[in-house]
Amino acid sequence: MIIQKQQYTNLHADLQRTVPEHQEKFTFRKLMRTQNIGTILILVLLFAACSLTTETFFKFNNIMNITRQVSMVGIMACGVTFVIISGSLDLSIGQIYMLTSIVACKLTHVNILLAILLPIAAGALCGLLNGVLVGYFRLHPLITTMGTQSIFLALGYALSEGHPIRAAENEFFRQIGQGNILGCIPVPSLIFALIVAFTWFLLKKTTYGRKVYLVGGNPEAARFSGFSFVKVTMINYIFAGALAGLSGIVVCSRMMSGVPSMGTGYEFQVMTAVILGGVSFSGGKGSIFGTLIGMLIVGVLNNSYIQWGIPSSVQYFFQGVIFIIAVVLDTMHERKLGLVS
Amino acid sequence: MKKKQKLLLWLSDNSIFFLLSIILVLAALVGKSFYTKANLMLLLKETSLYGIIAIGITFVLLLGFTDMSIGPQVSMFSVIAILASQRFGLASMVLSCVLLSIISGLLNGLLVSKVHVVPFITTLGTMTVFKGIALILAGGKPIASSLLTVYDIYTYELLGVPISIVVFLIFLIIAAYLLYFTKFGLQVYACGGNLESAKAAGINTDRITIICYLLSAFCASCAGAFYASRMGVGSPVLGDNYTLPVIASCVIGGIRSTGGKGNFVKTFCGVLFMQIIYNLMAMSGFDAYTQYFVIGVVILGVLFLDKYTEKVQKINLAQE
Amino acid sequence: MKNNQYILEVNGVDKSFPGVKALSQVSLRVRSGEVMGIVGENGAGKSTLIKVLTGIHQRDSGSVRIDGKEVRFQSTQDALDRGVVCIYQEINIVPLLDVGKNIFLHNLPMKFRRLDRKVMYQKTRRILEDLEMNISERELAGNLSIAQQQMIEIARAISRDARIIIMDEPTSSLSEKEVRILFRVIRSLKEKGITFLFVSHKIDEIKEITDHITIFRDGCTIAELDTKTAQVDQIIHHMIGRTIENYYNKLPSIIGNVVLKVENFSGKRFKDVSFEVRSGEVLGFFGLVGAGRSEIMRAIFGVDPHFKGNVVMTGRQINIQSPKDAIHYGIGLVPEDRKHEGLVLNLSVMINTTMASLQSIQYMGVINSKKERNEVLQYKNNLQIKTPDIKQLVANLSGGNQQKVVVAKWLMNAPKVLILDEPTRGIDVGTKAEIYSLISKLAKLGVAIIIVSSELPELMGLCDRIMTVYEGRITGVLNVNETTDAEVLSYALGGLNVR
Amino acid sequence: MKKFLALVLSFILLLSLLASCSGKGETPVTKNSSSTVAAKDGKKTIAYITPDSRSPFPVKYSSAWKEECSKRDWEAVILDGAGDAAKQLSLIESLVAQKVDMICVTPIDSTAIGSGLKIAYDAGIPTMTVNADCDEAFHKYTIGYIGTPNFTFGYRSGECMAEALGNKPDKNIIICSLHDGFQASMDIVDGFKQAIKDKCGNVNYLDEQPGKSDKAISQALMEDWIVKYGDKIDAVFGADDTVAVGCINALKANNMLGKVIVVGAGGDGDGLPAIKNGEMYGTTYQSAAAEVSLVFENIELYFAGKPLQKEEEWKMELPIITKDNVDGYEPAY
Repeated sequence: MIIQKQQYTNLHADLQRTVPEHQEKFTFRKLMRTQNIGTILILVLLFAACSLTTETFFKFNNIMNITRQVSMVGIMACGVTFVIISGSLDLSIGQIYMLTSIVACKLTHVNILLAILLPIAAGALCGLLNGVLVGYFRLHPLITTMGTQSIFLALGYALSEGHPIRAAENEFFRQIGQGNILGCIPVPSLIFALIVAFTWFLLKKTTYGRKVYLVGGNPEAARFSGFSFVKVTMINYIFAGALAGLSGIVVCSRMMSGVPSMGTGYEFQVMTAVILGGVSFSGGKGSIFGTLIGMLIVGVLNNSYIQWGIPSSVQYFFQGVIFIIAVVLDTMHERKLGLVS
Repeated sequence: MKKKQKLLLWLSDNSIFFLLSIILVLAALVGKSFYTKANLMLLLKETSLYGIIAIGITFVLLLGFTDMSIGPQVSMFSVIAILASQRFGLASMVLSCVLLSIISGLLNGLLVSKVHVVPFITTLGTMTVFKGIALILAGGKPIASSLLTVYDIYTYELLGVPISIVVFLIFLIIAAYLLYFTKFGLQVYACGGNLESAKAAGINTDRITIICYLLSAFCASCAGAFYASRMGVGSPVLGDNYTLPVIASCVIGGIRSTGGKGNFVKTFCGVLFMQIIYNLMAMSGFDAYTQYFVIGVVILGVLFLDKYTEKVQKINLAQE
Repeated sequence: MKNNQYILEVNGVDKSFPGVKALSQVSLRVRSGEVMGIVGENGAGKSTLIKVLTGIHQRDSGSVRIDGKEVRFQSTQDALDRGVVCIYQEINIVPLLDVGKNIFLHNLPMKFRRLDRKVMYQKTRRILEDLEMNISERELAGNLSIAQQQMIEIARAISRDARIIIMDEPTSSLSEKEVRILFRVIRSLKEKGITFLFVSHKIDEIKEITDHITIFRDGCTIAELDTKTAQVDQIIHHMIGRTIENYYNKLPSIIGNVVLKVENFSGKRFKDVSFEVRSGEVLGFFGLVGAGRSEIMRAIFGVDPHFKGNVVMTGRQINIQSPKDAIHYGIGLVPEDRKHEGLVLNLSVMINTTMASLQSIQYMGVINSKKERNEVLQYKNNLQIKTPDIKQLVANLSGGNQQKVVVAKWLMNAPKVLILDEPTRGIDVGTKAEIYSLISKLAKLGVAIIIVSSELPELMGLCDRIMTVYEGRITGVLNVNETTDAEVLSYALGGLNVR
Repeated sequence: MKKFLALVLSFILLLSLLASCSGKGETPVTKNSSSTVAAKDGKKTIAYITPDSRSPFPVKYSSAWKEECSKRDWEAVILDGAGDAAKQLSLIESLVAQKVDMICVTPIDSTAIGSGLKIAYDAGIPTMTVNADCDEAFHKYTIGYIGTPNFTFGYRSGECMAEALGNKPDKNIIICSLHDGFQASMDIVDGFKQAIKDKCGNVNYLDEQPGKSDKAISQALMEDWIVKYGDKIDAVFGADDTVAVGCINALKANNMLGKVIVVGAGGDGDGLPAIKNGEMYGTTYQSAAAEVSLVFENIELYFAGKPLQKEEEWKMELPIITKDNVDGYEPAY
């Protein structure tokens, strides 16, 4: 016998007392309830401070500079957001970025199309390795990606023999990293924007994004609802790797060269952005919007160092303090809202 | 039968001992001059320096937490040690470090326990802060000590055994004692095993957390002082690449990163294992990138072995 | 010990959290050496009172006296010092430590500042013997059964020489047999003059073990009854303010043809299990905890692997490798452990509700959020899920409502077969009733339902047939109308005549 | 119990290791015994410890090293300091343990290396500092120093810059250094400033930030500087050609190339083309190959028992490369 779906929904029709759905009014309190309000405030404050104290900051081309500068790390951050939300970690991302940019540089001498496609594939491949190790074999993410990190580093050397690799001249390829749309909007920023839009859609609107959250929030429950931790984790790593590949291409075309020394330390920049975006390593929390905010904070900070002429040794301290303040704000805010179980 | 299983279980639980024996045999075959007194001595000295850091972080790992700021702490304290030695002479090197380690330890501990920030995130933040402080104190470049006696601490020998090894052993024994014989030790295991129930059992988990971070900062400071005395220089970038290897050695040694499992024998073996790898690498005469490759592969291999033994364990438990 | 003297007096205690008034003018008085039952629906304020008594929360006003002396606990430690111990529903043992250490975690026997293992294990041995438990004091607590772990907690309480032991839902995860042991222990401790506050939803247990009953509703103490004279419906009436006419309202349903057929199914913890469920039928699985009931269901649902045997669904044989397949064939499983297997606690009600049926609300992988929202709201209203907003985190819901979310999750998937594993564990009477009626309504609809439970009355009330499981084998198939509790129990305890 | 067993086991292991090392190695060999080591067979083992194999110049240096060794069919041992001054020390110690014939090292830190040199000295193994030198205090432990100090290196670039500025004072200069907390980076910049001071008198340094020898970073920095200082900028010094070219990219994008003078250091495959097409004014050329061959000449001298060349004999000239003479040079790396 076939049971209509309606019948399930109306089971309790008899004792149905409609519980009033309280109205979604936009009030200041509601605003204060939005997630990672802490980081947003910090961004706004930083922005205001820079604009007020220096006349050079709040200029169109400076803002464009910031967006361009964050784009490369930002593209990676979008991918890593997926990985971290699903409860894993990726320290090897910086090396993937380096490796792929070298691959891109080498390929420009062969064929531009390959130079654009293969690095992404290569990045995905590196991601696959991580994914298999962490997802399928359930190895410890931190240590595993630390291991793969040094492996990718080695591959980078093997490819470049430790020397800088120069890209072949090609106008189209050059445009990817250095061109402007409408003469004012940098192509990297545009790519970054597109990636943000795409990943945001993927994470918020699609079933896949839902799976990522569920697997991150509670793998066991996800399994009981028919989602596999292994699959999601592997796809996430591959996706992150591919995006690293993309940003590798961008940087390659921006610099027209690649060196094995350039990836180091990027993983921490990426993680800083993602964490500022409000992910928690217990998994199941975080958003692309947050990551974007985090990335912008990093960008504005770096810009402000120059604007205010802060010596480099002080910058670390400064950044660290900002980071801690942001994180503490978020944590307290969430506890207040009872968002932490 | 049951006895046999129990033994198997224990063995699979302590896979690091196999690893160690295997690598020691390999070393004999590969490393031309591995089993020379000088080299073994060097190996132990390296182990002792890394080991001192590892001891500290083991406490944190046993809680199921982590401390990404350990490396920058080492460099920060190496700088502080040199500054102190120039101001107040040799004795103040270690002293000032130990005193100041209280602050850095408290910072981590309080943020994690009282403010409830996720440990990994907290220490990622403090990592940057400590690096900043180191750079500011050192004025952005390594600072050399003016007095030549600065080397004496590291080169001092007790009955022909370098002081760093002696200190390391003393720390190891004290730590093992703390963990095995005292209330504190058991409480650490309890918190690591299950923080909530530990709380419910009336343990002051915040206190334990803070103490553990203090201990890890303390060990970092001692290591920092040793490095400073070894080089006669306080370098603000020295420890940047120490954090992950140290954590890795602990995990490889068998400290369960989710906490509650492991002991200092394992930490020691883990660190020794990694150091032997590095030592063999140095002798092998591979190019830099081959070395990176090998080390990466070794780490993954060890993780695999751990996973495997875990499986064996699970099966046994099921059979029991 | 003078029996008229009150060991614990709570007078007019108020406690309010931002937004809610959890306790208002709560009072209760307990004589030393008696068992006071505390009943009430979830959110009635029982757990808040416990937290106040154990020093986790501080009361706003009112007084708490122990032996007539006013006390105000700032921390759990204070409470422990005064001999007030609480054993919570969630087992609080450290799985990686052995039994002895677990028991003496808080007050380890020390000998010149060193942990004195010898003494510790001796003491442990003695306590375990008192509790008639034959387990090694060096066994890892993680390897024990839930019941044993609970005993460990009681042992811990004793080792703290507690005078007032508060038990929150102690029997929720115990099988019949283990409950007996627990009660025997409680009685013997009672003789020793230890006082119990016994919080439970199971009225029959309350009737059996307690001397007096205090009833909570909406943060107030409604009544204190003498157990001997109190009537069950009277208690329930007090609890929910209304009387539930026939508790398990079983509706007559048309039992159709076989939907799910399982043939000599074997797995890790069970062997040669064969049974069948018909559409509109409610099939009960009864047995001791650890008899392998849940394992069977997990295997059918594809969570655990099965070695041999096959599953036939509406006539055609199906091969279930993972829950994904099971869901695809229209099977749903409301798991035993809600928090870990059923829900993602720090995600919203909406996401949790739709998580098993994303297929139905998506188009080419894109979620239709409007549709999703509407469907969820429907279920929220139908199942009376009490939450201000479907964006609310599930973690902030009461146990009953959480369970409703899990049920809703499967209803959305329009299952042909719905398996419920301990569906009413730790759920208050009101919600229980709702879930019962829900079940029979589903049956009426023609859904084949399998209920796994260790509460015999529940099964007797709801099911058409009951299968008894003993050590991984089906020991009996009984028709509810032609059987008695005694018979079912005897089969469940290993009586062997299989039809 | 088992835990305790493990404890005991590992302590036995540890003690046995200790016992085998007690007395700390053999009695120090005197320096001249190195010749006897040489005598045992013609094949020598020459070790080189890089500052950090992750950056191009040391890599070039090591490959040159290998070539020179294979010419003389000696054995080359190349170890990576990985930017860690402490690691360099332990590497020296392990080389001592391997009893190589000669240890050459490019110190990451001139002071930190000292104790390592002393150890080698005590063990009777000759050491030589190459490319960068150690402090005076430790010269007594080494057989000498060959190379081009980072300070001079920077100084030459400074001279080049001064020439470009027409030795006029009061110019606005921006410096893009390499890494925080590394001596090499500091020395180059100090040398540069010294030269400017000598040639131009006092100038005005707008800002100084680390480019981390990463083009992406230095380019980002330059973009910000352009926004901040705009036309004020007269000249930019990149502490190596990589960062210099990074800055050039930024300038090009804001078409300020003509207005701003850029000077780099190193003369690598990034820098020379930039000079050729007039984007970069000039750079200092540092040839790894030439330096290494010079090093090996002196090593041979040492093994022959002769004194090393005096500094004024080998004095490596660091050619300044500008548009005029650029065609005469191959990229240094």
